[in-house]
Amino acid sequence: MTIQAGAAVADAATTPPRPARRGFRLGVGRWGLAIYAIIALVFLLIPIAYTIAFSFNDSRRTNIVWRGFTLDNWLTVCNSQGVCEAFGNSVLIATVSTVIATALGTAIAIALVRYRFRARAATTLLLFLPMATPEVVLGAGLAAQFLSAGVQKGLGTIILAHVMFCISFVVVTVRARVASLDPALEEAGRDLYASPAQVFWRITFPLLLPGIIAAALLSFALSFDDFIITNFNSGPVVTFPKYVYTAAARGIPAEANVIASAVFLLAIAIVIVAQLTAAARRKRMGSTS
Amino acid sequence: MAFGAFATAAPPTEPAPRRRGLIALWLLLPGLLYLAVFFLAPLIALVMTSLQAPREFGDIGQFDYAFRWENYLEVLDGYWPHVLRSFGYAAAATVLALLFSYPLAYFIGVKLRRYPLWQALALTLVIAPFFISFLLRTLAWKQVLSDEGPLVTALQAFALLPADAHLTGTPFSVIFGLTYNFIPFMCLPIYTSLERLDLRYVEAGADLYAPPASTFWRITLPLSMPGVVSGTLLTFIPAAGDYINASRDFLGSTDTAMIGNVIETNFLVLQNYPAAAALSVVLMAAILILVSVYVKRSGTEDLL
Amino acid sequence: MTHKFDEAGADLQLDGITKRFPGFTAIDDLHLSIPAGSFFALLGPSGCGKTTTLRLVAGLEEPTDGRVLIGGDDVTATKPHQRPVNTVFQSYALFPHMSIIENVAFGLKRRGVKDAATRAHEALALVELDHLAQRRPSQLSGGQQQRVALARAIVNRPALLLLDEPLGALDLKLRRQMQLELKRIQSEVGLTFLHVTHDQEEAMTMADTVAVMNKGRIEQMGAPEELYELPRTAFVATFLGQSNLFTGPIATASASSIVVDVAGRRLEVPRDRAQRHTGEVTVGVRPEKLLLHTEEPAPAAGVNILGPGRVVDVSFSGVSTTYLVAVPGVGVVTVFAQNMVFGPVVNEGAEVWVSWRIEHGFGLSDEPGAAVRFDADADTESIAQQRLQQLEAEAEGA
Amino acid sequence: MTHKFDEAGADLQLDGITKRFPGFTAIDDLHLSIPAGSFFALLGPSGCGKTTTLRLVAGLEEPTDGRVLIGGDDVTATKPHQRPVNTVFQSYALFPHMSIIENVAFGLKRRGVKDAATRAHEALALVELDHLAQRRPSQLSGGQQQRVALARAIVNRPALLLLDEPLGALDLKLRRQMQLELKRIQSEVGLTFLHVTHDQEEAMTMADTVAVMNKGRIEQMGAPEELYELPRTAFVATFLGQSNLFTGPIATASASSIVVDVAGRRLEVPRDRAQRHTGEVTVGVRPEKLLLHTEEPAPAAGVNILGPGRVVDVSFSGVSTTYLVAVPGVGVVTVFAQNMVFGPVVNEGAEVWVSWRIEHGFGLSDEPGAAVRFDADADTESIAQQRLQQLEAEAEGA
Amino acid sequence: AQGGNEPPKPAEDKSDSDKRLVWANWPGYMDEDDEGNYPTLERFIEQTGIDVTYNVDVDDNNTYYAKVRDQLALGQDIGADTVCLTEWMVARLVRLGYVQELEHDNIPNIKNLTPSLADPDFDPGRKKSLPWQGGFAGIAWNVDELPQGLASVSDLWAPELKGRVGVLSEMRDTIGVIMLDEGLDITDFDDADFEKGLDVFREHVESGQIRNVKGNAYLEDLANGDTLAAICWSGDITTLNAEEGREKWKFAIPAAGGTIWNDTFVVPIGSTRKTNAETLMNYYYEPEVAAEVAAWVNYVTPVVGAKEAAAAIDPALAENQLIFPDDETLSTVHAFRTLTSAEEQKYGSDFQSVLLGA
Ligand SMILES: Nc1ncnc2c1ncn2[C@@H]1O[C@H](COP(=O)(O)OP(=O)(O)OP(=O)(O)O)[C@@H](O)[C@H]1O
Ligand SMILES: Nc1ncnc2c1ncn2[C@@H]1O[C@H](COP(=O)(O)OP(=O)(O)OP(=O)(O)O)[C@@H](O)[C@H]1O
Ligand SMILES: NCCCCNCCCN
Ligand SMILES: [Mg+2]
Ligand SMILES: [Mg+2]
Repeated sequence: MTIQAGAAVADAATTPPRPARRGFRLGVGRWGLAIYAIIALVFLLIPIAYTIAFSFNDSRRTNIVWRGFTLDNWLTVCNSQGVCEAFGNSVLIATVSTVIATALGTAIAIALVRYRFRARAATTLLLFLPMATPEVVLGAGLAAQFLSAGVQKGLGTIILAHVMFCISFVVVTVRARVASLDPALEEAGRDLYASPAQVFWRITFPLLLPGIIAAALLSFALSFDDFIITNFNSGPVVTFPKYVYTAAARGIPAEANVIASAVFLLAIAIVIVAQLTAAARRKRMGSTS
Repeated sequence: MAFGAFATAAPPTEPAPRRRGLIALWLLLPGLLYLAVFFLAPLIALVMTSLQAPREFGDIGQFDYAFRWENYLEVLDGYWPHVLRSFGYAAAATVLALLFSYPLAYFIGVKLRRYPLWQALALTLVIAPFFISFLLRTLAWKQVLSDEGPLVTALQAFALLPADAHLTGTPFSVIFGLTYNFIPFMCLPIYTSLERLDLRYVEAGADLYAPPASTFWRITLPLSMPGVVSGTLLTFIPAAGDYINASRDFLGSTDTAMIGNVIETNFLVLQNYPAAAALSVVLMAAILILVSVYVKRSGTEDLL
Repeated sequence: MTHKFDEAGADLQLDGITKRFPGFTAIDDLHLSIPAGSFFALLGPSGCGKTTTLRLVAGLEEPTDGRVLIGGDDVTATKPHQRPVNTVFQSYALFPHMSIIENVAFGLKRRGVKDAATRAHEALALVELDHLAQRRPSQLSGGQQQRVALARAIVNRPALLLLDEPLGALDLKLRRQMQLELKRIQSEVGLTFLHVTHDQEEAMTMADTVAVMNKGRIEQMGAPEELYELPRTAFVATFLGQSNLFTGPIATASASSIVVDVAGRRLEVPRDRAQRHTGEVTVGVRPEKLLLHTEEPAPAAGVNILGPGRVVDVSFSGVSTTYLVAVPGVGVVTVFAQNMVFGPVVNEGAEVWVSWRIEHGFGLSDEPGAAVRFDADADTESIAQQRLQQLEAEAEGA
Repeated sequence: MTHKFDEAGADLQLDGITKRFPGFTAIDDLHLSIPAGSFFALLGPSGCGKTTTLRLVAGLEEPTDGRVLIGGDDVTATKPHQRPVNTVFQSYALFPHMSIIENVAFGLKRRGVKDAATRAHEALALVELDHLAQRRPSQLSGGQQQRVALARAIVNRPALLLLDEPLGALDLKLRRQMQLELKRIQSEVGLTFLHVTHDQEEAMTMADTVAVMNKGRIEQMGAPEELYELPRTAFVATFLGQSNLFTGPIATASASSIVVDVAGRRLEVPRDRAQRHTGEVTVGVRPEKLLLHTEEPAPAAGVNILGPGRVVDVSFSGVSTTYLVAVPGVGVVTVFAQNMVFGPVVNEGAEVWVSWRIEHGFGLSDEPGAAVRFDADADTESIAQQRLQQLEAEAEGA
Repeated sequence: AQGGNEPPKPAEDKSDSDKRLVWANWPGYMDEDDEGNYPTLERFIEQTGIDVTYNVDVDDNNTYYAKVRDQLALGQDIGADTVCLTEWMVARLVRLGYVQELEHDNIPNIKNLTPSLADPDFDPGRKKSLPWQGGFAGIAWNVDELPQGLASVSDLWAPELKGRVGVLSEMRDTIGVIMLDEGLDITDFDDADFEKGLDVFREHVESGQIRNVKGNAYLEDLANGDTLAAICWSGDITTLNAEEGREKWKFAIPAAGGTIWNDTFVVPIGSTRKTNAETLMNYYYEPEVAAEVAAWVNYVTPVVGAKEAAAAIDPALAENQLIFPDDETLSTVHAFRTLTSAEEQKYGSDFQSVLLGA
């Protein structure tokens, strides 16, 4: 279509004013998504709200029916048999597994991005497989292995199992970070008289840190929340999910809700504090300009 | 933000690999050895177990090493509906989780970019389910969805659900549970992709006459594909092997049993280890085949 | 909504456009009118609002106030994809998941053009990249990417093409070649080009009209020669090319000229080339208009003479040689001399005089005392200033 | 291992350096010697191996063959952190997790220098960024980042400073200021600078010695004027500034000069300014050395004359005006004329002659028929070529 | 994974130095006060100084066995020093050598063991096991929803109960009461009889009549209303009602008869605290203690003299047929016959196939 510029100019006078349409554009597009997001987040929180609410239930042995509000469950969490012990075990297992898996996985991630070696494809497959293997298979396979090796199941075997399935997740998480790390930075470090070790600790490591922290958090969460693999490999040791599973058969005590709620609230608090500090720092930085 | 990093977005520029040799070896060796001992070896043992035969005159749960490949025929014959059902449920849950997560991830990753505090908070709420035990939140849903729970009561009050119908123990509740439980695994990788999405591409699309929907399909979505792919994998794979949601003690019933439940029953109740192992191998193989086809077709092969 | 894809360009009019970001006014009541088919260059220091202006025109940013008219239509409320405008982005913004040819064909396909592929190939051929059509953007060099961005925009033959530093990544040689090409496309197809650049030479050689922008406002606008030869503010005089500026009180003013007293020397400027005729005034002259003399020239009507001074720096730059002459009490004067012969005409340390014809001088509108200020990077400015002062001091001492 | 941190610079010698990447030879038997305290500029098209050369010197890349000597010591096998060399990276490579001051102090701290902080602040003050010392790199503009990179390297007073396009991100004005500053630091401290740039003017104004690199080899090297006035190859003649090139067989050759027959016109070049004296030869002259005549000049000894031709393009670029003159049978000739007066001397379409003094011509060493080729972007070259041919054809037709 | 060929060796007893004991048991199997404490157990701890950890860990015989079998096969600690499992499972443990021999000298009160239970075929002379509680499997219903009540297993198949019926994952109880309802003899049957019972079961699972099949967790479905009626264990309903604070559910032995079973103490092979376990058994074989437990859990006590002791607490208690069944009651319940391991494998897997919907 060809329209003469001149003709178009002539139309200018008849062009209607515009503000009304702009208001509409602001309205639906922007708020529609926000409203959806709020609803979605509320939906995600339903079972959490339920869990928190029932941590205040004045229950007896089962915690299914609302029987009234009480703070007792919170005040005497550890009175209920095994809850706290199970929780303690879970924290211990998750911490140790996380440390080991993060160290092993980070090393692999660095090697994968920065070095070309022959078995690269095989290595990648070996790392992908555990993520592609259903937990029942992992749990059952490892359990059989421990059995035939005559290993006594307990904290040790749980940790061994957890490290196994966390490594891959750590590698994926850290790898993305390593790949986005500009090698020129390490070169600049070397150029500025830093020895290889100094380059690693002063440049590579701090720059990977956010990725490593993310990997560690993920690893912790996966370990802390794992039931299936743990169930196959824990022997007599009770972890928090295992406790919940067993307790589910006879009604979960409100103390379990208390623990779960506490973990949740703590996590939220940590994030908020961290973010507020970061925001404050940003603000401070900004104002020095 | 913490969990953000697990999208397997192809790195922008894989720097030229330098120096081979010892350092790489030392970095790789501990982790790979670990996986060899605690993942590969059990896997091989599992394959061997899957070929075992019952011990002659043995008690329940006693088997001997053999090469009884009929185990595979038997489990496939007996349980093929469960295999199909598992993949069906997992696929449904994956699609639902994707539909649920994408707009949410988009909102958090793109719209909240300018408000880091809100972004972090919203992200925390997405991963919040991680902090409440998987089992507890599933049980919570079970209570919410139970016949005398608020949802059924309300639906029946509005005659949206027949009076004798229920939600728990149905395929609906199992798929619902799977969807819910894996939403964080879907949402986070997509978020990561979108959070890195360079909005200038979207602007360039608009500049080149693509209306918003077209910009979404041709630019935003393809650019976030790595996140979508890793999200769908992180949802589909564990969902296909899950046995908690479909368990009769949680959201399932007898007609919702998935392959994970079959494996669990054979392993834990019937002490039929070869059958459990054979099923595990079948499940894994099926997943690997599906995943590799999917990854090939979605064009994000550099998965890990 | 139908698009207008004029084979000829459309004219652009910005009507009192203001753009405020939270806490920052990027564009301040901007009025601009670019006739159809012209090549308009927007010049200005980093952060002055050039990109923002282009984004407002493309519809990627909504103005806080004012109207945008393209071809006479008010498009202020129109979405970007509905505007007959294409942009070559400062950052290219090539779609990384599409091949080069898909990138170039993108706009055509969105508009349902039938022979999109053929046209895209033609456009690629135009930027001499058709042999790379199947590659991904990441497989191209920066310069090649920039050319793809150009092809992707040009292929749509938009009524108005916005170019945001489209040649910034190219080396001088390639840059000059692409300039020729751009200019050819523009004049052949008759599109309207709005070109943002920080390369003044580029702006001046290519554009019909050049606007110098500073802090969200157009400081001066006109044909390149006009702008260059008669800058109205110190900002324009120093941003667009170099200038020797001298400030002093008006000594005498006649109907035809004004005379400024600069440290006892009288510098004359034609009245119609001076913006202000009273008080403290800054006058200037371009370095290439100066003549170097090794002996004191005889005073002559129509010529300003400064000197004696000492040559404090001689630097060869190929086509010409730059001489810095420190004139006590006046400062350092820059002189360009085309290298019509080999080697410098005078050497460092020589005593020289400079002269220029009165009609080459210009008088600025700046208020006395209001320092020439630059936006973001003003601080580095002072480095050079210090250096000059230092040179001057040395010269004085010598 | 002790470092040498000379208050004065060290000399650098590259001895038959070759660098092969898998399937690609980036540097080919490179010999280079840079005396201590000099400012050496390396110029060349994109991808010719400049950055690779710098990386080899810094030790960030190992040569496939050859030796690197700094201050006479063979450092080929030495690790980067042990070499008294610092680099200002093309991409800055500022540490994003450290503040500006920490970045600058990094090298000093690694060497255990005591008053690292003080010195770092001094270096920052030098680039006028001390007030931003506490910021993170991401909070600075591109130009500011580049200056930090400079400070980070300079603060170490390395014997040898490698600069990889250190001013690429700055606009012209800022760039010129930083050039002055760099030059001052270099001459004050007496460091040896190895400066990579694609800005020829920058190279020529700043460097003592300029080397033009092409495809991994040094094509020509020398003082800026020398290189500019007497290029030895077509590559150098066209890469470093512009040139008018004419090819033809030798008509006559005397002891003092050679005469080339170009489409029937005889162009004379002094024998000592010509690389080859027999067969098909390419001769050239710089555009600023040409004079435009509106009437046929009388043939005179010592002057080459071409014409009549027609002015096909006049473009104003501030300091000077560029005229393209199409001479039938010869091609398009480019003429620069400094704008000593307002407006063009002649207008498009005018009939003109061009002349230049014989001693301004040069004869190239290129084999006849071997086209002037450029590395990666050779293809765009042809765009301009086409364009010229087109103009020429038009002129011919007229 | 496979059971070892050699039966494992019992662990060395360290009870003298280690005054602790872990006891794994089913839910609702211990007397409880309002604070959730276990009075009889606290008294035991006080008396003997043995620190008992009471774990409510058993929901289902099979799943519990699955959890511990690896350790049992290796002779390792399973996390419990004594556990109460149902006789047929105890029979398996005895057969495989997974339990320790009891020192009757440490359990003088064994004299109070009901004579009919003293010499079972799987453990002649009770050398390795000792009954804890017995009970019946029958039917229960929600009185609010089904005021008319239920009389037989067939009543569970009424259309209005579709999708609201729960049954036990304990094959012997669920198939047992169904077989009885079909007029079959569960003390003596063949494969065909079993098939008949299973077919009925399968039909109602597939039709959706049966909502869920669970271990002891069936109580939750009753509590939250997912099921209105269920095949269940006798004493549990009393406990559930106690919690609800009223008689919301009722239990009955079906017209065609219920099953009877015993849950039995054993000391797993890996326990190092056998003597402590024996001391505990001895304590719970005191008639007074047994009566106190019985009064709360409402299961059949194997302790002679408990009835008298109960009468002393509350005469009505002594008449409770769930605790002290008379011959008439006992004539309505039957014990599922012992299965060979081949039968157990086959019936078990058939039953599980139904549960898996296969
Ligand atoms: N979203 C925003 N919020 C706040 N300020 C902004 C925003 N976008 C741009 N600005 C500011 O507006 C001013 C103009 O920016 P613009 O990008 O138009 O500059 P420019 O002239 O294109 O500079 P350059 O030559 O560096 O590209 C800058 O000072 C910038 O900091
Ligand atoms: N690791 C590598 N493997 C293969 N080729 C490489 C590698 N690094 C560089 N090259 C090639 O070596 C040549 C020289 O690269 P170099 O970076 O030195 O160019 P340059 O002169 O600095 O270019 P520019 O001006 O674009 O920065 C290029 O053609 C490049 O493609
Ligand atoms: N609440 C205690 C239930 C005990 C059930 N024991 C299982 C017996 C299986 N026949
Ligand atoms: Mg810009
Ligand atoms: Mg380079």
